[in-house]
Amino acid sequence: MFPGINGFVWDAGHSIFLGIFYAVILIVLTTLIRAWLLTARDFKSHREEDLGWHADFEDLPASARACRHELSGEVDSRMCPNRFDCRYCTDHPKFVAARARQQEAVAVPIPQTVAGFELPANRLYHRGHTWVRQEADATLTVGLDDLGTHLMGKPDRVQFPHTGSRVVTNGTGWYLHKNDVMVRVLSPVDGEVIAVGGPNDEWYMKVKPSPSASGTKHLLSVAEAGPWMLREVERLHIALAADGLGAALADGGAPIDDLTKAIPPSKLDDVCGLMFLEP
Amino acid sequence: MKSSANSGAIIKRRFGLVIDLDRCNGCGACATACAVENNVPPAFPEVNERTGLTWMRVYRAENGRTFPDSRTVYFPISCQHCGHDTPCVSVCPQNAVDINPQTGVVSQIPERCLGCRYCMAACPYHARYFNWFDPTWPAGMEKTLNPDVSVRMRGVVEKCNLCHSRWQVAKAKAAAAGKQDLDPADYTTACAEACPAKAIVLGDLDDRNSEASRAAKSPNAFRLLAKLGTDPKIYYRSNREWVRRLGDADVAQIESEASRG
Amino acid sequence: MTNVTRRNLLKLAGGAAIGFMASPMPWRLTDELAIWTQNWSWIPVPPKGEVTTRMTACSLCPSGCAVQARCIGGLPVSLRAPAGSAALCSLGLTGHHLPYHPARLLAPVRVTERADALHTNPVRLGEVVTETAAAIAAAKAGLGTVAVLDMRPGRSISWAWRSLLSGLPGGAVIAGPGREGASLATLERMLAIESGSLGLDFEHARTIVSFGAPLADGWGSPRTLQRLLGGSRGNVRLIHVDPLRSPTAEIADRWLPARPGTEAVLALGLAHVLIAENLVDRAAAAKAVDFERYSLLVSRVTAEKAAAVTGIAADAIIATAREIARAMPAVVLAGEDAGGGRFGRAAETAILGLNLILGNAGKGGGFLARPDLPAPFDSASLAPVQDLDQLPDRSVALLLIDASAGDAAFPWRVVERKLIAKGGLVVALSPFFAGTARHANLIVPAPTFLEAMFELPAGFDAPAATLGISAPLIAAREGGADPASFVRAVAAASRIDLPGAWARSEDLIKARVARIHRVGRGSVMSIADGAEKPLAAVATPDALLEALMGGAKWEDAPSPSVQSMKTMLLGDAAGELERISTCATAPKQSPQYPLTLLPRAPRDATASAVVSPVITKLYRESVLRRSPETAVLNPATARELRLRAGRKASLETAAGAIGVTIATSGSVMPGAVEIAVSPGAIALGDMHTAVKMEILEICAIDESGGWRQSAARLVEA
Amino acid sequence: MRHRGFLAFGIGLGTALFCGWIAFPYALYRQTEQPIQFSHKIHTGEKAGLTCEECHALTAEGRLGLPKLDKCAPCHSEPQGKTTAEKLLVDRYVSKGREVPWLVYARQPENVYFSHAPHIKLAQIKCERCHGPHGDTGSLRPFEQSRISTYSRDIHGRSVLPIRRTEWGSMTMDDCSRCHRERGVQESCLTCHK
Amino acid sequence: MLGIGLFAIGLCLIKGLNQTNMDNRFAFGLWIFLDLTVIALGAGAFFTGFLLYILRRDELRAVINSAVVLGFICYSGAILVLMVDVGQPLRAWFTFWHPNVHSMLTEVTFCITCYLAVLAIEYAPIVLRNRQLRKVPSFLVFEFELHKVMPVLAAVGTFLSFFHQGSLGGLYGVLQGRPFAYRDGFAIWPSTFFLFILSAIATGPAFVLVTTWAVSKISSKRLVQPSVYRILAMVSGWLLVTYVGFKGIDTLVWLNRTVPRTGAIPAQFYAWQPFGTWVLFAEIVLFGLVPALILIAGARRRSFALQLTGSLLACAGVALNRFVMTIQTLAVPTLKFEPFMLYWPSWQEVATFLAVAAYGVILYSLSFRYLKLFPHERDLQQY
Repeated sequence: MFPGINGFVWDAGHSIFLGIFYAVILIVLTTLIRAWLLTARDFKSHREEDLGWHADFEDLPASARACRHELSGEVDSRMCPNRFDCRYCTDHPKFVAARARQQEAVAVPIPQTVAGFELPANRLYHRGHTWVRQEADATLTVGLDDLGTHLMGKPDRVQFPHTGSRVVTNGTGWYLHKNDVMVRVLSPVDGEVIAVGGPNDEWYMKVKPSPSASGTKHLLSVAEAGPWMLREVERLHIALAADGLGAALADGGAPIDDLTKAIPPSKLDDVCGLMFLEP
Repeated sequence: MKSSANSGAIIKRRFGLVIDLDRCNGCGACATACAVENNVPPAFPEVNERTGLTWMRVYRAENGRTFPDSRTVYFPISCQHCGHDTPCVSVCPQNAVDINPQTGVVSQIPERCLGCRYCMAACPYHARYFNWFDPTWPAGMEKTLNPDVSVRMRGVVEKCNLCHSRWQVAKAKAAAAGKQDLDPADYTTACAEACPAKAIVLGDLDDRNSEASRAAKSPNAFRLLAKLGTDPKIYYRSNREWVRRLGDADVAQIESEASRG
Repeated sequence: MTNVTRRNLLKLAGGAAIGFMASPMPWRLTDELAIWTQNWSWIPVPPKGEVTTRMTACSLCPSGCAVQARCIGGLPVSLRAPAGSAALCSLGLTGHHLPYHPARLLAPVRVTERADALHTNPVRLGEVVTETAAAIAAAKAGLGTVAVLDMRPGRSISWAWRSLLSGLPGGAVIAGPGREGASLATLERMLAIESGSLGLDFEHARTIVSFGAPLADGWGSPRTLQRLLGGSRGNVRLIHVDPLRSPTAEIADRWLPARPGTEAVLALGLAHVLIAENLVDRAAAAKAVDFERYSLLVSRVTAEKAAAVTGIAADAIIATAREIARAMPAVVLAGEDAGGGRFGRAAETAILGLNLILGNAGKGGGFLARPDLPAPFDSASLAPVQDLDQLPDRSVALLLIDASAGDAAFPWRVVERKLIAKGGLVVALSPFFAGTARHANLIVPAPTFLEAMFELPAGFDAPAATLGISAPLIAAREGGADPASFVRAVAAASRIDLPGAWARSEDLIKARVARIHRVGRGSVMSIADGAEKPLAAVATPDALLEALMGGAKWEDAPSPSVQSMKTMLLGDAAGELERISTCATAPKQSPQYPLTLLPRAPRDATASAVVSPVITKLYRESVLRRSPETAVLNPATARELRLRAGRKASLETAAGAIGVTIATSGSVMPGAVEIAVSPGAIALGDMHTAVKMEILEICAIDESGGWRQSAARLVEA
Repeated sequence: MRHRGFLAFGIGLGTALFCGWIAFPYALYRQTEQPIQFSHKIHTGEKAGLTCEECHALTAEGRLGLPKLDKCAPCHSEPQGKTTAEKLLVDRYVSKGREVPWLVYARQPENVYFSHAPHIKLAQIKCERCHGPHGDTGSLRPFEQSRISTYSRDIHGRSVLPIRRTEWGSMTMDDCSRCHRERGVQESCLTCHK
Repeated sequence: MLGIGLFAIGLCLIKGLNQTNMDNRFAFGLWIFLDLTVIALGAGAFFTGFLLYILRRDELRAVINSAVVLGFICYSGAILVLMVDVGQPLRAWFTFWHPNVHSMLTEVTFCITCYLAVLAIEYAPIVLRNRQLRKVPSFLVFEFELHKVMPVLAAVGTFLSFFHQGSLGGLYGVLQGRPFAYRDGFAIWPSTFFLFILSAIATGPAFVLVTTWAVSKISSKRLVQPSVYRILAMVSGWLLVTYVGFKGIDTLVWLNRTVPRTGAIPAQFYAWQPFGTWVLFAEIVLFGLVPALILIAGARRRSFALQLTGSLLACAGVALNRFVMTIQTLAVPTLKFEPFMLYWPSWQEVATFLAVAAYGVILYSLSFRYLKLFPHERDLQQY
């Protein structure tokens, strides 16, 4: 085994065999250590939220990962390669450009409600069912969209980040608690939390965008939000259909305000996980 | 300087046995003497011929004809102490088996053995035995154990080592007299010593004028499964042709009713 | 908060782990544990101490081989034959194990039978003595006779027994049935020699005609075997008559597999050819009183007829006869088998009669009369030494078994039928609760080999009387009883006063040695240096004793003469031989029992009631020797009877049945079943296996008390 | 919190190290006193002036070990001096003719065949090479035996680590074979194992 | 089952191996045979990893987790049994301390232990992905980083596996004392070295296929796309063809060159019932060529039934091959005058193995319950 141990001789057999053996051990160890170091580094650069989303996104069902441009019908089928962060997407600008040309041709009518869910025009929408409104004082108001609100109804408890703490796009925004189901709502934007509201207010958070934050490209315009919302409702239907809860979604035209009443608690967790993009 | 020269002096021997199958009448004294000499424990009630410990094992084989033409021969088989491509030495994962350069004896060190039994699968002579049970003697009989041989523990392999303890004793005796090499008269194996027919002879096969080496060169001498190329140091001899065919490997199978049942 | 403490615990554990890894503890522990597996407390540790070498002789069988013991701290750890003397058998090589044999008795016991298994309860020696005395009294009162079954006759203790019995009704010392050399008694009767006993002179024989004498399985002194096996076999030829392809048959120059039970016919056939072809010295033969009748009788048994009966080709018989005549002197043996016993009176007479027509009586290479060893003490009257068949059935009220120096294998029924129907008492002197002693009501533990002084009188095949002594190397175990002192005690208890001033066996032996010294004849052969010096040169009896204790042997001067009053070729078996000579065909097999059961055993399996447990190497851990639980058939026979090797079966005779495993071998005579009679589980030290009926108990016993063959059948389970 | 984490880690580490390095070796060995005290110094010194060989003599079979009583009896037929050891020796052993049941420090395990003969006679190795200079020790230290492996402590040496400060520190197989290799002795298992 | 098994294991460890029906002739018994089989089947782990990370067949991401868990179970189980199988488990570490580098067994021991470690590391991320555990950010991030270095480990694992699968074959191929097992070869490696590698990587995927199917049957969920099954079947099929080809050649060489040189006569090997020449036929054709063709056909025709039967046959084939190498080798006499022997495992042996099997099932079902063994499972629920 080691030189000096009785029976060890420096012959070819030993040298080769043990050489290989130690090499293997070494490689395995270095790989492990490397992984460890990288982990440490990631923590330094506070990437855990980002990586968390990274992992989550991979685990999302394909249906939830469709590119926004697929939703808007500009492309037949496309998986989002950038985890819904169009700011770093190479193709996104092209699509936008293309769209600009089209818009000259036909003006798209802007719907106010889709499948009974309101989509106010002055807001930008995030795939995690939050909306963002740019205020005059350059702060951003963040809220839960209509579907989200209907889905959760009135949460029992909301768990906010401390004011002054940072939120990152697709990182944790806040937590909603309802019938001991905890739902993590993704933050649509980067920035510093300056105020928190709640279910009673129309908004949930006011965020002061961080200087590094590069805009809101990644958020859906109300125009895009329409088809997206349709798709979301369809997803919701499928999720519920599994237990024949389809009906629960809408009685007559207007969706009922609190789906949690209609959805058995056992299923609620999954449904929320599905809709709020946490696998 | 002198001392190191003294202890460094190289003595190479190739001890082996030559067994005359025409003399052997299967009395089994060799097997018994071996067991006594090497502290091989008696059998548990559950033990049978497949789980026993017999460093020296006498096989009964027949010429395959039937009465009154049937003839019997006895093959005393111990470890064959292969000299070359020794099957067991190369396979042992932890060097519990090696060849003693001074005697050519293939050793088996129970203290190092982990009992994987790979060597047993490797040995074509089935000369290696596994301690399936804890070694036990009737109360008091441990007083009759040979202090020059350590008792093996359960779960390890053991086998003949040409009564190596006797070699050690003889060496010590020689050394006490200031001699490097032992006196051949002081070293013989228990089986050779016990054989009433003097059918077993121990000797240095390289020593041209040892009885063993001469017998090993006789035309009717052969080695078991010689064609495997393991160069065993145990020779057999018989004037009966069918016996030689039985012992060698390159003839058609001869039914052996004998070792059945 | 909980999360925090958990995390801390984790870190604690981590720290501890790293700490331990950085300390020698785990590594040393692993090492120590590995070493522990080498020194488990339950692995026996060999003794330590001074290495010494001591000489003695083996008392386990009549051969009395010289033994060199390697002792550690005074206790023997291995036995071997001294340089230049005959090698030891498996029994002798392991003799030093016997004192520790599981069947060893350490106190007198009463044997009771419960649930077809034997049990022992310890009793005090005193009780045994009083009960024996009571039985003697009862015998005197007319209940029956008193007999001693002596497994090793000729020892001086026999004189003690004989003087004890002399006053008692029908008192007689019975020599162990079927023991080696017993057949010589028949020859002695045919020669009616006046004094001494017959001895064999193998040394000068050029041909040995052995009727079933298992020379290679231990029969007679090992010297004979060595001569036969030795490279310089040269001038001695072996003709072996045996239905078994035995080791002896393997080394024989000519093997005559006569059908079991037809040996007498073969002998007569040979005699016929010898006489018809004038191959014998008629004049010498004619000295026999019944020569006329004999020659008339053998004239009926032509080679052809013998062939028809024995299954041996006529020309083979003729050729054999000529061979014998060509290589004289030719000694003819009616060999007993350690497991199969004697041929029976008639066959022995027919076989041994050949010696007389060959003129072997009193000839070198034949039979010599030799003076007996001197008695250890003089006694006015001594009970006779007899064969078992000379006792009337259902007569013995008290049977004392002296198995102190060894044992023999025979069906207990041959003895049992001599005992009175009930109320008979059997007392045994034996070191072991095994062998013959198991049939006793009371057993007194005698010392065994190496525990006490044993004397080794001549083997029957020595040309002259010899005496050796087996010196003790181990202190006798507590609770044992010396045979001689037991005799004394019994005598005292039943008010018989014994001649001679002796208390213990040693005294008897010493007395005898002194007598030998007084006789002054013969020479002393030392084992250590092989030197032979005349007895006259030994100054004192003690010097002689010392020499004998050191492994030397005293050998009487040979006297190559036989004074016989009248020679009888037909002995007292004329009638039977008449009948045999007239029946012209092979003995019929009954359809019910189609097989012939041949119980056999080598001497080293029967000479002692137990064998060392390591003998399992030969019987159970290898198939070199077949155990008593294995019945061996010829494959053809097995096919005929649809029996398969390896199957369990029940071996049945008219007398009973035992369970066996079937094995097949081409070396077995078709129609025969070979089976070993010994060693059973107990003899091998396995006391847990319940004792089943043993093979000898189901063997048929013929009119002359033999059990060599019986009709049997095998029924697969 | 972080800080407390390190504390916990430290505690774990500390205890483990203590157990491993100090407590363990102490717990591993069982100590037994020799039947009687004995001073090599007195016997080898000018008082008796004996050499090793005079008591530890080599026999014809090449055995060498502790002296038997017959070596002691001549001088110690009655007490030499007042010590209790002296008294014990005479009363309990010499007068009764009983051997002293010494506990052998350097006894090799069952599986080793060791003969002094080749080492003394052929290789001319001095006693001290392996046994150390205990020829001038004034008293006998207690005999220490591993509770698990039953080996005498002298086999693995005083230190729990396989580090030898002196040439004669320990008597493990590695020590034997190291010396053998230095001297070019042909080695194989059976050279020393039985 | 686990209980009885543990009891049996206890017996073997405390009373010794006399509890088994092994003997001096059958020094190896049921355990070794099954160990070899199990390890061969466990080859799926490294080979799928190899295909995925090295050859970048990304479809296989669907089964890699399951394959890794399977591998882990097979190897840990095998080592568990080995620990019971050796007479002195407390001395097992001698092999690392005093290794005889010329012994195939040493190679096996080193590789298998190393590879088990690697498997454990590969297992870690799968565990860390558990929904509860990933809530701990450090776990999550570590998992992420570990995932990035996975190809390296896969490579190492592949290397190790190739080696010890081979060494397991060499184990018997080098026994020149056993003409029945002895094979010529290249350099220090007998042909069995390579044949074992081939058969292992050929049946590994097949086994993955079988287990995946079984799991989806039991959980009545669709776990992977049919295409994945097809790929596995295709890979397995073609490798099997290659294997059978080489095996055929090897057998011919063995029968005509190797065996005669050792003085034995090939016919004798099959003279003893029940091991007639049918064994050879079954080994090469019935459970070699046939499944190979079935697998390929199945993959071509997109018939899952065929793929499954093929896989089952292939697994049976590798088992048979290992059986022949271990048990039959020992059963065939070498000396002329010794008998042919058979052996039946004792209940302790069977129970011990069943215990390991139970352990495997339990570990797997736990993994399946709490971990994400089949990433695509969720999508497939959708439609």
